[in-house]
Amino acid sequence: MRSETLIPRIGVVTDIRQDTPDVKTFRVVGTDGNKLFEHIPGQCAMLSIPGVGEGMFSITSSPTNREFMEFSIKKCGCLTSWLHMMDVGQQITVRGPYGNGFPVESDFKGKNLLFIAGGIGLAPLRSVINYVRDNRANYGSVQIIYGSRSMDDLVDYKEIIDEWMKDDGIEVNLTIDREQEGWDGHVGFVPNYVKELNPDVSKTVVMCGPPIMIKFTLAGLKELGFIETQVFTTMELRMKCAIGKCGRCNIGNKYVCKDGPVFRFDQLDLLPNEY
Amino acid sequence: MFRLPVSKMDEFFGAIAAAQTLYLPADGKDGKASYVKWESGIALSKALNTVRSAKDFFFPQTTNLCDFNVNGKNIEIIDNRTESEDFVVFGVRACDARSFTILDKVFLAEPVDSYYATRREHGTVITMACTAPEENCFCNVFGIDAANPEGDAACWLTENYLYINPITEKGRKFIETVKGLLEECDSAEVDAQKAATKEILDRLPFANVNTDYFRKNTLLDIFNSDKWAKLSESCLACGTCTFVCPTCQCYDIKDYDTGHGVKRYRTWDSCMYSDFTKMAAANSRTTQLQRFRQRFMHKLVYFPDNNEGEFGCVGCGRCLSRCPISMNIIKVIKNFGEEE
Amino acid sequence: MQEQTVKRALELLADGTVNRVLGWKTGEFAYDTTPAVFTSAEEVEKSFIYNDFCGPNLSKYLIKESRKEGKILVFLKPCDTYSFNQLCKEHRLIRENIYVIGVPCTGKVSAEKIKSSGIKGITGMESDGENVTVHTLYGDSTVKKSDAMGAKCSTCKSKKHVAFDELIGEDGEVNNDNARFEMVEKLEAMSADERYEFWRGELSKCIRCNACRNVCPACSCENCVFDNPESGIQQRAAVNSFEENMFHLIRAFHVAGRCTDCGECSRVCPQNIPLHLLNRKYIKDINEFYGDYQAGADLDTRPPLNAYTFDDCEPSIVYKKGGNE
Amino acid sequence: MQVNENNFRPKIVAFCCNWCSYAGADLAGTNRLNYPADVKIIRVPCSCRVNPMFILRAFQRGADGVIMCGCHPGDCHYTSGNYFARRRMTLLFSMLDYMGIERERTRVEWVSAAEGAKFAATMNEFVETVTALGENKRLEDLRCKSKQ
Repeated sequence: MRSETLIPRIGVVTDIRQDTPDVKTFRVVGTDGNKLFEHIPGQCAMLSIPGVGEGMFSITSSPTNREFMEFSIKKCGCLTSWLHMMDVGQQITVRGPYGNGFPVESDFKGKNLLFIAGGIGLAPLRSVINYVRDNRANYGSVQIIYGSRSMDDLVDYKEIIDEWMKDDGIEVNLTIDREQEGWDGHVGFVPNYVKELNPDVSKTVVMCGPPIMIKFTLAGLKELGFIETQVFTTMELRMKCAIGKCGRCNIGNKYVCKDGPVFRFDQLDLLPNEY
Repeated sequence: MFRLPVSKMDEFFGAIAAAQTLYLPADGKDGKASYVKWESGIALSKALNTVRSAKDFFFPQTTNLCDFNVNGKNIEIIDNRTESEDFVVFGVRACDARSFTILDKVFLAEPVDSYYATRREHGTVITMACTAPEENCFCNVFGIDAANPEGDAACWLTENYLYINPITEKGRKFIETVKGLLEECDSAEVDAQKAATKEILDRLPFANVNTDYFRKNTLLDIFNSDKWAKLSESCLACGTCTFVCPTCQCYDIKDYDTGHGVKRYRTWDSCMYSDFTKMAAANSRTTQLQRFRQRFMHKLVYFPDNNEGEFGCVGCGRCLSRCPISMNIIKVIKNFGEEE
Repeated sequence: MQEQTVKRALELLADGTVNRVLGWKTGEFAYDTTPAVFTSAEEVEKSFIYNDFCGPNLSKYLIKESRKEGKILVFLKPCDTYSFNQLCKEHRLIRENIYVIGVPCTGKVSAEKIKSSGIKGITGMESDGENVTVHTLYGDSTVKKSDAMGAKCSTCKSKKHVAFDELIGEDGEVNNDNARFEMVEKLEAMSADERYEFWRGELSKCIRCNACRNVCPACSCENCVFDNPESGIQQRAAVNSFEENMFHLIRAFHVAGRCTDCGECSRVCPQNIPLHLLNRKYIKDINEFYGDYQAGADLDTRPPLNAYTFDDCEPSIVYKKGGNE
Repeated sequence: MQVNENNFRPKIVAFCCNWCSYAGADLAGTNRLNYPADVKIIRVPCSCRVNPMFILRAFQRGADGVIMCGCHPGDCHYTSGNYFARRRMTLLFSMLDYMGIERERTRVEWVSAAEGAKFAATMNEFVETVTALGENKRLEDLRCKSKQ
């Protein structure tokens, strides 16, 4: 019998970290204690709890991490609620990696990078950011603009403060939507903050967040002189097979699971606005 | 080319069934044809085509993908796939035969779908030329010749003889297994039948339906056309067209908890259903217009874009005769074509 | 009939009584008419049709249409008016936004029925009320109209319109003499094993396309129980015989007492499952156990499953009924 | 599954209304009246709460017989619940019968809180009937049959 990608493998949850009130990060390894598979930053995996459901999640750890994979998951539906109830040691099923991933070895190479994220949108970018940090020589400057509803909702806050901010050549700009006690950073929405910061138009932009943020940030970037060919994003739609066969995650003739999830905005311009 | 007298058809089926399972269209109690497993006494249907398409043989309505045993925190995955047995599907029409090559482009593309592949490898498709196409037939619009079908071997049924011509290696192997009953012959009678059928095919009501619109215009122009609203307004959002369609292959994956384990199924799904794209947080197609458009865009634009211009329709006419409100791909194609 | 309906549609559009017309639209052949909303006189003139081939029941479309801006004109056949009334009774329609014209019906021709009699390749049809002339790729033939009607019309229960704002033509009579329970009785007289075999044979053909549910004017729930992911029965396709049985049992049960017997479920079934036999069983039982009841006949009686009397029969009555063990 | 005709034990699901029949079952217990352990009671607030789907799902999950018990007509805690239930179940059972499913597998009995003896007797009799009918085959879901 030939191998079948629809039949998953077993992963063991070895660590669970509560990032924000509704986001947890899960560390997953195979039953033999090793990493389940290699991936490219931006690729995804299908996680499932038999009997509950299966869903596509981006792998938030960097491929440079040789020991395990991590998934940052926001609680919002049936499956994710179940995942949030898990304890360490729980087995789940994993299959992947799926999708194209970010062009870290081509388009991004040697470029100055600007990451823009909103809320849980940081999850898929974390993989790229850490990949870039681990291969620092291959990339230019890195700027991260990250916003969330409140201070508590900033995903990976500890890692941002303790690691990213301390790195040379990485500039991190954080913002939250509303004033909050104990927060002395910037307050305001991401799109406005991006305009205020006025990043250099030579930068390659990687953006992920809620649709409304994407819409306004993209408009803002264009005002600043950015063009669509230098802005990348990663998408998500309902998926069942993750291999471009079940027929539901398409945007026009492209399947998000197979041809995406990473798209450049000029590619999206040629596709229907149905996402 | 080989032939056998019509009087020996039963013997012929018997010989095939002795070696492997044989399926062919037979008339049911309601007078409608459907594929059944051949047993002695079952006669080949004279109907033009079956109500359900022949895709069931390779992509059945439900497939058990795998099972799980859940024990506390532990999960055991049970891969219960088996290699398909050899089988023969006899009497497939040209349209359905072409639908297999379209399904192949989806399921045999990397990563190969092993459930489909094993059935495809072990199934021999014996096609049957049409002699009396009906008003809903439009396979010729997609370059299919109903009088000269594809498949592993093709058959022509005349008054006295069943002619059979192997096309692929699998077809030649099949001929070997029933060689004793066949005699070699020339193709004179078959050629005459082809010519007679062609004459009918040429005067079918939809013989000249023009699909150029979908080639000449851009994806976005077609997608954003305001015609979709009118076309989709009476759609009931049922899945009839999808499920009788030989090329519709969208599926859903669902788990069923039996109380002592979990079975994971793949079932046919329809883009016409409201929860087809429903996610926990949002739904990318919330109106019937969007869902209706998706189905036809997929067949007429997206699929050709990804497959060297081949349309995702074979013109079998099932959706035409089955749609509860008689809205169908022909009406869509014609409606868009009118503009020109 | 065609001229009169078009004339009234144009008049009502012109004088502003309505801004849309819900009717039937011509198709590629005589028989494949599609329900459509016409918004202009040109559209009506171009493709509005009412003849012996306009089978679809339009009343369910009104749930959505009556919630749109302005008044809509709808043409309803006698049996459609029962569905319409039932929907009004359940407060699913906004009656003020609807203008109903009752159109007479002498039974609708079913292309499916004609095809099953062996006539193939139908490219056109004409009906003079008595006979249907069928044009095919392989020559013309004539069928008696009574032989060309589907199950829905051959046992017509009423030619009377129970709801309308105006009528075209003469109103008909309720036909209590119909033979619509004949097949149900035949089944009841069979043994349990035979009945089981019969229904397995029929229901195993089901492909779960949901056409029966989606076309049914009584199935007007905003969210169907079979679409509820929490229910554990949200199966796209039945995996085994149990799921086939459950879907059809529950579908019919959910419309019991509300089903007007319009016959759309059987008409649309791509697999020709006689679904109306399930609905008619409920209707027959209700009539026998709780007194005659015709859903949709009026606006004020309580549906039988929303009512009770102190001396209703006990469920054990089922054990005493016909059919051997 | 190996079924030996002689020691077939049916699985019975009994939906009992909270106010009468469940108390009736309780009384049967406190009075030490015997009824088979094959009967699994599901307490419902009122017999009217029993949806036809409950009955079908019970069969799907492996029940060989389903019985519904409620207050006697006229005694419903909610005044009229059991009257509606009565109509509903009559129609459902009739339909099951119409589809060829053995009608003796389904039953409705009215059992009051004082009728412990009736409860036990009903259950004994029902279990006997279903045992005689054998395993539920016509409304079974093979996937749910326990592995043995």
